[in-house]
Amino acid sequence: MDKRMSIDEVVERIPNGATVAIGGSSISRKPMALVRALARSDRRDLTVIVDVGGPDVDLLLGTGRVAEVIYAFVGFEVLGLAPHFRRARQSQAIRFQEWTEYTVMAGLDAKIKRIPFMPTHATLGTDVLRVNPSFREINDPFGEETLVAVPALKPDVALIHVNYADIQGNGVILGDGHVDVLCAKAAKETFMSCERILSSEELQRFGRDVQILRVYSRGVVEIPWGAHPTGCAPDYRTDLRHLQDYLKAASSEEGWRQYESEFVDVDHPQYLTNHGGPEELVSRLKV
Amino acid sequence: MDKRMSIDEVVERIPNGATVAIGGSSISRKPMALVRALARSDRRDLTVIVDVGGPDVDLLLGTGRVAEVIYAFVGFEVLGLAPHFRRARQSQAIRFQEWTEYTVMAGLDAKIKRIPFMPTHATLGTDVLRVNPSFREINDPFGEETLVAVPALKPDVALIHVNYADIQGNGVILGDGHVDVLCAKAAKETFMSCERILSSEELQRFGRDVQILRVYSRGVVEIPWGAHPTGCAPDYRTDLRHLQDYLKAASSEEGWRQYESEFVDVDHPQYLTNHGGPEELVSRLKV
Amino acid sequence: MPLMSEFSVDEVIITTMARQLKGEVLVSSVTAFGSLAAHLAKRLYAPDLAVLSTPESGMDVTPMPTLTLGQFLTDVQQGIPLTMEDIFDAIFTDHFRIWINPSQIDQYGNTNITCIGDWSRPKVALVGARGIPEDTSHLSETFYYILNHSPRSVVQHVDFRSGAGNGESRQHLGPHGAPTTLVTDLGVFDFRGPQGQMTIKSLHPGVSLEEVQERTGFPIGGGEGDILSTPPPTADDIRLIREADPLEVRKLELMSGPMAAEKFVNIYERERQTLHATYPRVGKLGRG
Amino acid sequence: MPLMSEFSVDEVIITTMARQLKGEVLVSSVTAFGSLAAHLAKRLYAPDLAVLSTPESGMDVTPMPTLTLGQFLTDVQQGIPLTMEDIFDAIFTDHFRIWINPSQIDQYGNTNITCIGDWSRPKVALVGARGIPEDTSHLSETFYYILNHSPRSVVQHVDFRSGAGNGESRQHLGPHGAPTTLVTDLGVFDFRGPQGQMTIKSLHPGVSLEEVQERTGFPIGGGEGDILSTPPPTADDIRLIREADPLEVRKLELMSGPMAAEKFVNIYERERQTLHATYPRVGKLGRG
Repeated sequence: MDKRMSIDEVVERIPNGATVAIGGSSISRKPMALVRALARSDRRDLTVIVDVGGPDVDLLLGTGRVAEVIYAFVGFEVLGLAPHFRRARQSQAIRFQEWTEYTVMAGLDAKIKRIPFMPTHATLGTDVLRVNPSFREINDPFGEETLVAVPALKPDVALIHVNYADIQGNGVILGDGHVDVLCAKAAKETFMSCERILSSEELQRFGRDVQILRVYSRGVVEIPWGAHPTGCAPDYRTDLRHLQDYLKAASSEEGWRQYESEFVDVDHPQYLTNHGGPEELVSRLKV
Repeated sequence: MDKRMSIDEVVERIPNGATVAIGGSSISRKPMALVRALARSDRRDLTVIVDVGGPDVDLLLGTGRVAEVIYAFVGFEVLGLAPHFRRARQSQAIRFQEWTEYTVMAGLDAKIKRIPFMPTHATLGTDVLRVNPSFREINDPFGEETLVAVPALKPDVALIHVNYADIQGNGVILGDGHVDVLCAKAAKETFMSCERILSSEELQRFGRDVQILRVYSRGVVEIPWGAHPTGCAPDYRTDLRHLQDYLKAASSEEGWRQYESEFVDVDHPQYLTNHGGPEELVSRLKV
Repeated sequence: MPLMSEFSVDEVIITTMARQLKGEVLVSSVTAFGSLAAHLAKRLYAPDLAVLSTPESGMDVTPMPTLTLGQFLTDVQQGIPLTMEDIFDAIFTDHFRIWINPSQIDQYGNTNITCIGDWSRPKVALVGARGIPEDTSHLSETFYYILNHSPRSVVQHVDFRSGAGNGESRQHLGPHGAPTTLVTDLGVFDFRGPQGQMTIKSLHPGVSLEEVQERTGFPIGGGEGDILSTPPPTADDIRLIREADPLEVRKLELMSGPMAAEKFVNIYERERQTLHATYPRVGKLGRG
Repeated sequence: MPLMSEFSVDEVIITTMARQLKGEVLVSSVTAFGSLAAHLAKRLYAPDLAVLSTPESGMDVTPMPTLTLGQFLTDVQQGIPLTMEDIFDAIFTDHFRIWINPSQIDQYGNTNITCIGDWSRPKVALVGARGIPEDTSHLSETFYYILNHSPRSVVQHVDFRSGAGNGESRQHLGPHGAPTTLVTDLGVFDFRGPQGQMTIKSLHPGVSLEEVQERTGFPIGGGEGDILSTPPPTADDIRLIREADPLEVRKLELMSGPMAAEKFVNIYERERQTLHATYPRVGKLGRG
């Protein structure tokens, strides 16, 4: 089955109010081209699930697409805090659920295994358990232990970006896998952008680096630089310059409007052109 | 750390009454050289945990080493039933716990994640739930569902056989991984035999085929043909001829005594010699 | 067994099995019949199937029914390697299909591969429930085949429920995992009885209702009115099955006793040569 | 900050961190300080450590403190790739160590990276608890470092417990995950108080007890009698740190404001060239 589609076709499959899980980790391998398309769409009231969020969550908050965020972390790593996330948290503009890295994984895994919850000791003794409205304390049926029941997370859609894919929807991830496989398996529909589409034969040569299995993919979009400004190892490193500009832009209303018009409200080819084109990106970001 | 040891040193680390998890699957990649050494030792009252057992379980039963078997399956695949297992089950000579493929995995995973149980729907509506003394029915804390709580399985020792390893205890598995990684992570001490020891540099080139991480390995033994008579893809296929002879031998007391003296109560070099030597095995079993 | 001039009963069964498979799901090929059904389905009926070479090893390779479950072919052809976790995640998310060959199946579709007689003191200890409990609590389609339809294999009550059928077994289970289809050497059966009991869907060419009833351990429904005849294999079906299984590994599943042993040895000797000829060993060590 | 003629405070801190690491465990190197401590420990103090290039990516490669968390180095040097599941399994089985750099730590060793002020209406929203709850419920040793010891970072009560310390936080937890060591720019602290409160273990060369008390948000114990002096870095320690971090990425963690921004840009420009020179890109596509 040929699952290739366009960026816009992916956005069309995401309704208002959808729960969207996003792969990658902070400033690494985020499906930013898909996220930008969603950010400039008129979708609203999305619930976003991330394990480790970054510019993805921040951008969707910045353009007002989000009603709730479920997260273990949202930040820009070495660059500091996520400006729209920080503002939204402080102004209580939307809902936030404080999870943790493993509990997000456990929640997705519970959905995959069709069980209502996964037990863990994680979050006991912390305030995450106090402020998270979804967790429950339970007792071990075999003994005396107190455990936390982490409920299943049920994304409607997963968005991930991979190095290579075939048209059938198998995907190769060469660097950190992050929680992409869990997102892909847990979501009702998974859409995957990739740096390059390869033949299925070429793809099979990657062996266990073929981490996304086609039975879980609904659509594949070939988008070179599709993770930019986050990194996509080993193809390109994180564009910390661009992210610095992002942070500066997000600090004023005018700056943000300017950023949006230049880097959000444009299609992907124009986005690359506004960075001086792929050649310029190669010279700065390929190692 | 150089973790190389001899077969006998591995057996020395397994006390009477130990719980031993064995990797591989039925007639594939069983750590048979280690199992044979255990079978000819004077160890007793072992509890054996297997997901899919075969000649490993059968041999340890045949030489009287075992007090209890926890298993999802014990058999010789295309060749039929496991003779000593069958006899022991029918004569109620020792204890047996009926588990299933996923619940064994879940029990090991619970141990790894230091939780007392994993919830699942598997075994509901079956007699496994009725006869398994370890499982409990529980209620979903979030809803009305009935679930099965699978308790943690806690092996003292894991025995696995891999294609290649380094002296630090990293292991490469090229074919099916079966439940070897779960066994290695769950056990207090994991001992690994391998077809060949490679340098750590060579080993790293296998990427994600390096499935056993050295932090989980206690000892490494280089034993070419260490899985024989089970197969070790892609190095050699299952020796169905030998297994047919095994089945025939196990059908009479005299046959079994003969088999033991020729193939169990001998060290590994003699074992290979009694098969006509490695060259003979190559000609029959390498593809 | 009915006589068929142009095709044999194994070919009718495999073709029927193949025609049940559909969609984009992983298909296990752990038995010769299951393997050939998956292969045939992929070629003719359901091109999106992701066929596994063995239950947990390689996806999207052409499986061959070998005595050692195709483990070599997997490696040599590569395919996409899966883990056991991948397999069970595919079961839990209903992206998996398997043709299960139970020792007993009963009127509710409960199945047994564990023991004959009482579990705690079995007359015959078989192999254990393996992964059947997982299949019968999670898959939206569960498929069974039995090659020797008899009152000992198609029974009123299984001695042990390794797999959950309809009726009482569904008490704590939803519809997921309920039995879908049974194919035997006599016909095709589904589970449309009032409490999900087994009913006749079609009979293979030349099989009579009386014969089915005689060889079934309980009064079977669905025999009222006109009974459909199982659509026979086409020339393409037959050709593909024979090409894919030149050593006739599938025939072993139909045999027992000395005949089986002889054929087994014969296949085992020829298998290695065939593998050598078809897939010359690639000398490789690690990546790049 | 005390003046030191032969080494700087970051080198004291990193050396002290390195000397805490032992055994055969995975060591995260997610920050420059953590990365350099892991590297130094592996070279001089604990050769069996399995150092990760980033938290979940490559095992047994030499990590370098890069701005983008070393993701390229991982790939180019390969190492043994791990999954997030591997990382958390290592945490749960206590085969993992990490130096955590919290925004706040309190007298019981509770730590905060989530928010300043009340969670539901924070004065400053930080980043979320990330994986700290997992560490503080499972690891037999949990390590913290803080580079600017002050009453705002070493506090009586954290505003939010991202990580579980001693005292009340241990109610449903065993000893696993309890705080072991805090290293700051002033000294080394452990948790030997009656209810596991923070106590002084040693002070860095030139640091006084008064200074520590002044810059700590609660009365700190362990200052009775002779106070140990933190063993200084050796010439080897210093050399290895400087060799491993020629661009001085570690200095960024000590800075803020315009100086940090300037250094940041400077490092970012030079980093790529350094990577190019050190690890020429290997053109590879897939296996074999």
